[in-house]
Amino acid sequence: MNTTALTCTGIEVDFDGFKAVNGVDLELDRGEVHFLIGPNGAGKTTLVDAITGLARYSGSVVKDGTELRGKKVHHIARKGIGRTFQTATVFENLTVAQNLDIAAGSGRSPWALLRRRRHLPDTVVTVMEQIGLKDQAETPAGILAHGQKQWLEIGMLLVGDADVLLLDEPIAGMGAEERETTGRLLHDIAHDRAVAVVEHDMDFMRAFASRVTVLHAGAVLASGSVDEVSNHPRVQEVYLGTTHQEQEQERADAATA
Amino acid sequence: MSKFFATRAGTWTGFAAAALVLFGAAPLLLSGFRLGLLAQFLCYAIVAVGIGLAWGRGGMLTLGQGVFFGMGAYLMAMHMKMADAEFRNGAGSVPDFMELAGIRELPAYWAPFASPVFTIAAILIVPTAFAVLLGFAVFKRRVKGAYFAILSQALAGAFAILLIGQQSMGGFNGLSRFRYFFGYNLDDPINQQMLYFIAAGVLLVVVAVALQLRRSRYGELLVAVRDAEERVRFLGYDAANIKVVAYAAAALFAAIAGAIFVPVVGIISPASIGIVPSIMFILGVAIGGRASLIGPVVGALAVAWAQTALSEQFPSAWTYAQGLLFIVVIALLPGGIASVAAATKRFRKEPVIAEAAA
Amino acid sequence: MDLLVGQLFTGLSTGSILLLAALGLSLTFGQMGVINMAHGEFIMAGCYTAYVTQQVVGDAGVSLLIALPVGFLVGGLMGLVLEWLLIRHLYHRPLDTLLVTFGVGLVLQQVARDVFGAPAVNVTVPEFLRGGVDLLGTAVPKTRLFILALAIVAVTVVTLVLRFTPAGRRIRAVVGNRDLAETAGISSRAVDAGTFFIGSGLAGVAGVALTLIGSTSPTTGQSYLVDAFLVVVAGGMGRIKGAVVAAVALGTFQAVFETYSTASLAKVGVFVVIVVFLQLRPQGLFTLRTRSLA
Amino acid sequence: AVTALALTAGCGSRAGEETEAAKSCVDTSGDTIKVGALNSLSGTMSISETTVRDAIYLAVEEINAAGGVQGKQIEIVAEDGASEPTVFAEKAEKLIREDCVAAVFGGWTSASRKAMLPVFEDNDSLLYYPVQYEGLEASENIFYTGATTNQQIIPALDYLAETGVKSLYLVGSDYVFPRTANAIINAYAADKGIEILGEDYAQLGSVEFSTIVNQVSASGADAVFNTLNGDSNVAFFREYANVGLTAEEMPVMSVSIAEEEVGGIGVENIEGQLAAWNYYQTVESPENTTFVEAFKAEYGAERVTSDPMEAAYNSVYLWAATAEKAASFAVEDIQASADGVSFASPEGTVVIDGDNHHVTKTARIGEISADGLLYTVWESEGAIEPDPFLEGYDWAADLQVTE
Amino acid sequence: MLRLRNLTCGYGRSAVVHGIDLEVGTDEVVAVMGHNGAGKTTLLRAVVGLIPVMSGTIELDGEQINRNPTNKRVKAGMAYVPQGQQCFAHLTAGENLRLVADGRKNGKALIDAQLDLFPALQTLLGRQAGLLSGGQRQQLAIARALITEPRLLILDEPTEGIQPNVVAEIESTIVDLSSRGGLSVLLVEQHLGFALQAASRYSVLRSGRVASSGGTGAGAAVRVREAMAI
Ligand SMILES: Nc1ncnc2c1ncn2[C@@H]1O[C@H](COP(=O)(O)OP(=O)(O)OP(=O)(O)O)[C@@H](O)[C@H]1O
Ligand SMILES: Nc1ncnc2c1ncn2[C@@H]1O[C@H](COP(=O)(O)OP(=O)(O)OP(=O)(O)O)[C@@H](O)[C@H]1O
Ligand SMILES: NC(N)=O
Ligand SMILES: [Mg+2]
Ligand SMILES: [Mg+2]
Repeated sequence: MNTTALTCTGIEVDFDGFKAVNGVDLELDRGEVHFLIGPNGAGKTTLVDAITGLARYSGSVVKDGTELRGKKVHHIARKGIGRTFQTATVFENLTVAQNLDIAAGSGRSPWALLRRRRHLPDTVVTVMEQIGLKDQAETPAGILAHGQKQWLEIGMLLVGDADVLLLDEPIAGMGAEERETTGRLLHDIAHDRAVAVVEHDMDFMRAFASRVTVLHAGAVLASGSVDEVSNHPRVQEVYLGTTHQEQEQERADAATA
Repeated sequence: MSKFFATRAGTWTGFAAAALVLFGAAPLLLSGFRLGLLAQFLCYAIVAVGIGLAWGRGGMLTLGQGVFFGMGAYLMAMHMKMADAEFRNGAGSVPDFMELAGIRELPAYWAPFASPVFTIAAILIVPTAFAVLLGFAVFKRRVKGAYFAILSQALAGAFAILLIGQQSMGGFNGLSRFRYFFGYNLDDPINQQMLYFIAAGVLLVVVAVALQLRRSRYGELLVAVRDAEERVRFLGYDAANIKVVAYAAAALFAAIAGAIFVPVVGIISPASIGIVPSIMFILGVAIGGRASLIGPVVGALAVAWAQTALSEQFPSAWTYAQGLLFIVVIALLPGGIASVAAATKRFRKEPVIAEAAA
Repeated sequence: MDLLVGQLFTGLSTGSILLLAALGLSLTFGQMGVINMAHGEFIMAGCYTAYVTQQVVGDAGVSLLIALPVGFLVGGLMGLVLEWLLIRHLYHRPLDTLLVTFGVGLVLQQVARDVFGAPAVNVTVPEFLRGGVDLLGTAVPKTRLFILALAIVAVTVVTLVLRFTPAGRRIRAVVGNRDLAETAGISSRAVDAGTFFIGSGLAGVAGVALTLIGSTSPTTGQSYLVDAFLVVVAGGMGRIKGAVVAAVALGTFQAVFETYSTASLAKVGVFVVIVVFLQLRPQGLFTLRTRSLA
Repeated sequence: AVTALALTAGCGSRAGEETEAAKSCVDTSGDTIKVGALNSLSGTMSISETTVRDAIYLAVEEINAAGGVQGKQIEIVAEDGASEPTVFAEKAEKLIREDCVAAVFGGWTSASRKAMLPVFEDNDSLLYYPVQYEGLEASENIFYTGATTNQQIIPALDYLAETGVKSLYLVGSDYVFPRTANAIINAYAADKGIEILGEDYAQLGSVEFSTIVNQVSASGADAVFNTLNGDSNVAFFREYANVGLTAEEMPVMSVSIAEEEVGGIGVENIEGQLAAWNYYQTVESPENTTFVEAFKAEYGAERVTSDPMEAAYNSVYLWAATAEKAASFAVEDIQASADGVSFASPEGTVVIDGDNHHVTKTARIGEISADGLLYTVWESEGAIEPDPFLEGYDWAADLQVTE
Repeated sequence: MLRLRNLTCGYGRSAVVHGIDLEVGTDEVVAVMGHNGAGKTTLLRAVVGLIPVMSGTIELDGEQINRNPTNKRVKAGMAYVPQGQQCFAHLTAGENLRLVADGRKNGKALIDAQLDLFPALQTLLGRQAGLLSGGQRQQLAIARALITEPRLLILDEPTEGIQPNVVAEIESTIVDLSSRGGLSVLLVEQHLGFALQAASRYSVLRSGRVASSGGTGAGAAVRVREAMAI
């Protein structure tokens, strides 16, 4: 099911004369995990902000034929675009289950809203299992650990109808195993959705990316498969550091030995 | 205990007990005068339920409930003055206070208030509609927290000043000297008791409505908006709409309370709806426990009772007592009376979460 | 025409009074987020400081000059005590500070009533500030010129301190993130207390100055409070620049509106203008943007 | 709730039907008789109303010392009106129904009086109200011992007209007394050919008078008629002095500034300005000397006496005298016997008018002097009969109401 | 340098970290690892004094500092880089740095040294820190900590959100500084490779307790993986 879910053309974001995003074209397809990488300050988060209605921009963002530019944040969200934030934000005073239930319900009628919740929707239960928080269903989200909050946040997108997910550094602070779990989770959910991931963890990218776009100074520097991008000289120069991979590899070997 | 009241049977038991006290015990035990006072306090309690919803659950510290209380009260008062004038001098005649102010023609906007139906509709619709409009204006633009508190406070101040300047609304004196309430003589003790029953009945209904709102999904959503408004938007909800509902409900409750207050107390004037009275509404809620359902009711009744009792015995000490109540309760007991009850009940692992916009 | 010129000056003057009352708030409320409803009572304390000083010193001119720094100290110390006793426990509950300090305000008013009596007391205006000077054909009271000058000095000093000194940086840092400031080696307790001291001290200074034009009674401070808060809100939290512009704009609006209508309606008008204004700029005139979702 | 409502609604009396007025519970069997003192002891009005309370207590003590009323000692039940009309109404009802007092003394603002009026009428009880007010009222259940407009405002206008004032600027607080007073002044001025150059109201408690004073100054009026109340006067007179306006140039006639207020305004700002009242501490009469001495002995030499205090003091004596005359404390007996009851008061003899329940009063124009006291510069020939509805003034025809 | 004995701490009444013993010697780098929610951040917050100690002791240079306020500990030579790219959002990037340089004689030079380490910050000094990108903020946070010339550097996942080539720089700086002497490091890190390379000893936390600890010599990676796996 490789259909284009989201098309961005000529996105420009201007902060008082500073162009944080400067003419980016991007296509997100269903069925792929699309990595957005690039140096700190390249404009990745700003691009996500623009798509989700948080930053004003020129250019165009089209999802399934609808232009999103100029729409309000919650309208864009209802069009099926979900995002997470670089620092996780969940509803701290509500339980995990309540968090997910709310996320599942943006389409509910006012009437349904005014009634009491008798039992959790099936999707909520499934997702809770998927993100490994089933045991914490009744835990207030405020006391979850950093990483758990991030899973909850992803879960909140899953229970909603979002089929374009924009995840800003979803594995920050996670250990190796949790990254692994998260990665597989992303792959599963990308089955019928378009998933874009902003990350700096190259191992993670190599393991899970279907396609990669590199931003630099607000513009697209390179785009393609993991290998194409990794071997791009400019990408190595501004981002990866030429010797980085070798270093990392050496270290791991040394430690294991 | 509190678990029990969360069940369906528990809820009914709670309501039945409250009804028994309000409709059975109170009228038997209290003198006519004290029952009248209690009716007045119940009006404050009705306002408090609304504030508990908007502030405790929704995080909107509305320092301007006097506005809505005042609207309800003045609309009711207008009808009662019209009825009074009609009874004394025939339909369409000018109420007594206008004559004093030199107004000889009935202003056009007074005329419809001769109709009881119109008046009741106005009481239910006008303040609510105003709250919805103001709420949209403010919440859509994401004015919140301290901004909202200060703004709503200024609103109360401005509304009082506006009324003071309107001679055709009684000016500084306000409206008083009512004789009839929908055709019933107000100085008849039986009718005074009827007013008390109305106040008590309305309180129960309002609590029931608030309960349903809290327990519904909407109630959870409201808490979500309180804690992370922006996040809610990214889930596809319009946070402003969610807030407006709670704000409008609080406004409606206050308006109804105001409308009952007028026949019970016999006067409404700008002094009862300005900045200070509006903050006093908050005091009861804070003391009772802003986040709980019954806390605001208990708090409002307790504060009103304390005010009356203490000021009878130590007139100037009441000011100190009042000030200290604010200080002690809010600083030491942010959850109010309700939290003491909960804390002593059982030792439980309290999650400590930095309270967002409580 | 004379009247209009006079009114423009009146607007400036009203604005400077508002500003003086609001300046301390823009520190304690704007910077620290504390909604200090007792700020009005600190102003009132400044008024009584001027009164007591005059009773002790006698000469109105000398006592005014003494009372300004003393008023700063009195207001500041009251603020310090308040901060230490109550506010420091409430930094994470900003809206609660409003209610607690409202209670403090009630108590302070009653204390003033019990100490100085309920009727207003008189603070004599010094000889050199009596009467007016002629400005483009209208008599401008010297007292108002004095207050205007005082407001300009106070604003300048506060702005410079905040903007350019290490102390100013520390204040802004603690206000932004207490824990983080601690980890940067800053004693947030000391900075909080210091900021609150200065903010409340400015209220005391305002109080001393306001005795030149208004009454000195237990309820004096209240009349300035709501307007002062509106100034801070309309200017944008924590933006001194915003407070200046907002104060002068509101003062002028009020003065001009009042000329063509009544003082009461002008007050209502001010409120309407602010609500409409916040429609256009919900965070006030000048805002500090961040990318956080707060 | 609905059933309860239906039940009670069935028995309540409808409009037009007579209702049984609540039975008075006043207890006259013992050797004391209870009265209420209802004044604001907290809130903004406590400034003024505590002085009235002091005067009430003084009168009660004197009467008790002299043997009481009908041989009974007067016992005061005090309540705080808290500067709020609703509280006045509530406390009045409590005094009548719970404490069973024979009469209540107190109230200051017209708003508080308007709030209490229905309570006293519905419960058929008595209020003695001691403050000058806007007139146009006469309740069976209230005795008004302060001036009505023809005993204060009209004499003040007469005085100004006599001294050659041809134009006036009106400044007042935004509430009923100033507004009514100004309506009367406008009618008077229209009749007498005096020009009204402006009419401004400031919120009660307002301290920003720059604009108003600028306008007053620009108007070039011959005099200002000031009905401001409370703290506003301080700000007004300071601003007035500071723009260089003086009593010689443009005198201000005030009707709400008494001895108490002068100190707060600062004598230097107000010296030479005029006030209109019925009583000043400086009134020369043996009765006043006794009153002032007694008051200072009781409350301290630095205290001053003022018109509302004197009226409150009188009101207790008038009630006692009426009760003696009626040989009863019952409301209907007091009402029936009130006409013609008199008291040799500090301001001169006052006599109750049984028709409108007001008293005769001598009008006095005072000038504020450097010692902070007011001295009479003009006084009416004898006491003026109260005319609350201004029936005796043709030019006031449009203002009249039918009670 | 730093010694934790039987340290228990947490939030409110509930403990998150239970009776931990841990030592960081002079010039030593110690890595703390563990799953999400294991209590790593909680432990560090207690060490710098942002949350109170429930029982046990924290010693700095042999002196018990359980009740010292955070800023005292910082003045005594600790520096802390919290998790999550924290900065003073309302100050400019430059002011963020000057804030900690204020009052130091060589403040200017210290700032310059950091700008050499993080050249990206050079052009951002005038920008409000709250507007910086996540990685820029993290770089700023590390620079801020280093300006205080700490003797004990406490880092909570310092490389989170930073671009790979800069991560490499930071890693080598830390290794550099500690090997040069005068700096001890307590490091929370998820990247096993870096952690074991930089540190001489490690501890693995599980549910607030030490599940495994030891030197980072041969076989350490296996032991750590094992300890984490269960
Ligand atoms: N509101 C703003 N005003 C001014 N500059 C801004 C604003 N928001 C972002 N910037 C700047 O725009 C640039 C792009 O920031 P952005 O957050 O998109 O980077 P990023 O690619 O997400 O980086 P990182 O990987 O570090 O998260 C940065 O230089 C940042 O400082
Ligand atoms: N403010 C808080 N109040 C109550 N409990 C908290 C709070 N913060 C964290 N916790 C609890 O403490 C536990 C440990 O959290 P901590 O942040 O120390 O984990 P961590 O090891 O740093 O995880 P991560 O790798 O995700 O950063 C969490 O499971 C959480 O339940
Ligand atoms: N009656 C008055 N002065 O209000
Ligand atoms: Mg980013
Ligand atoms: Mg952590």
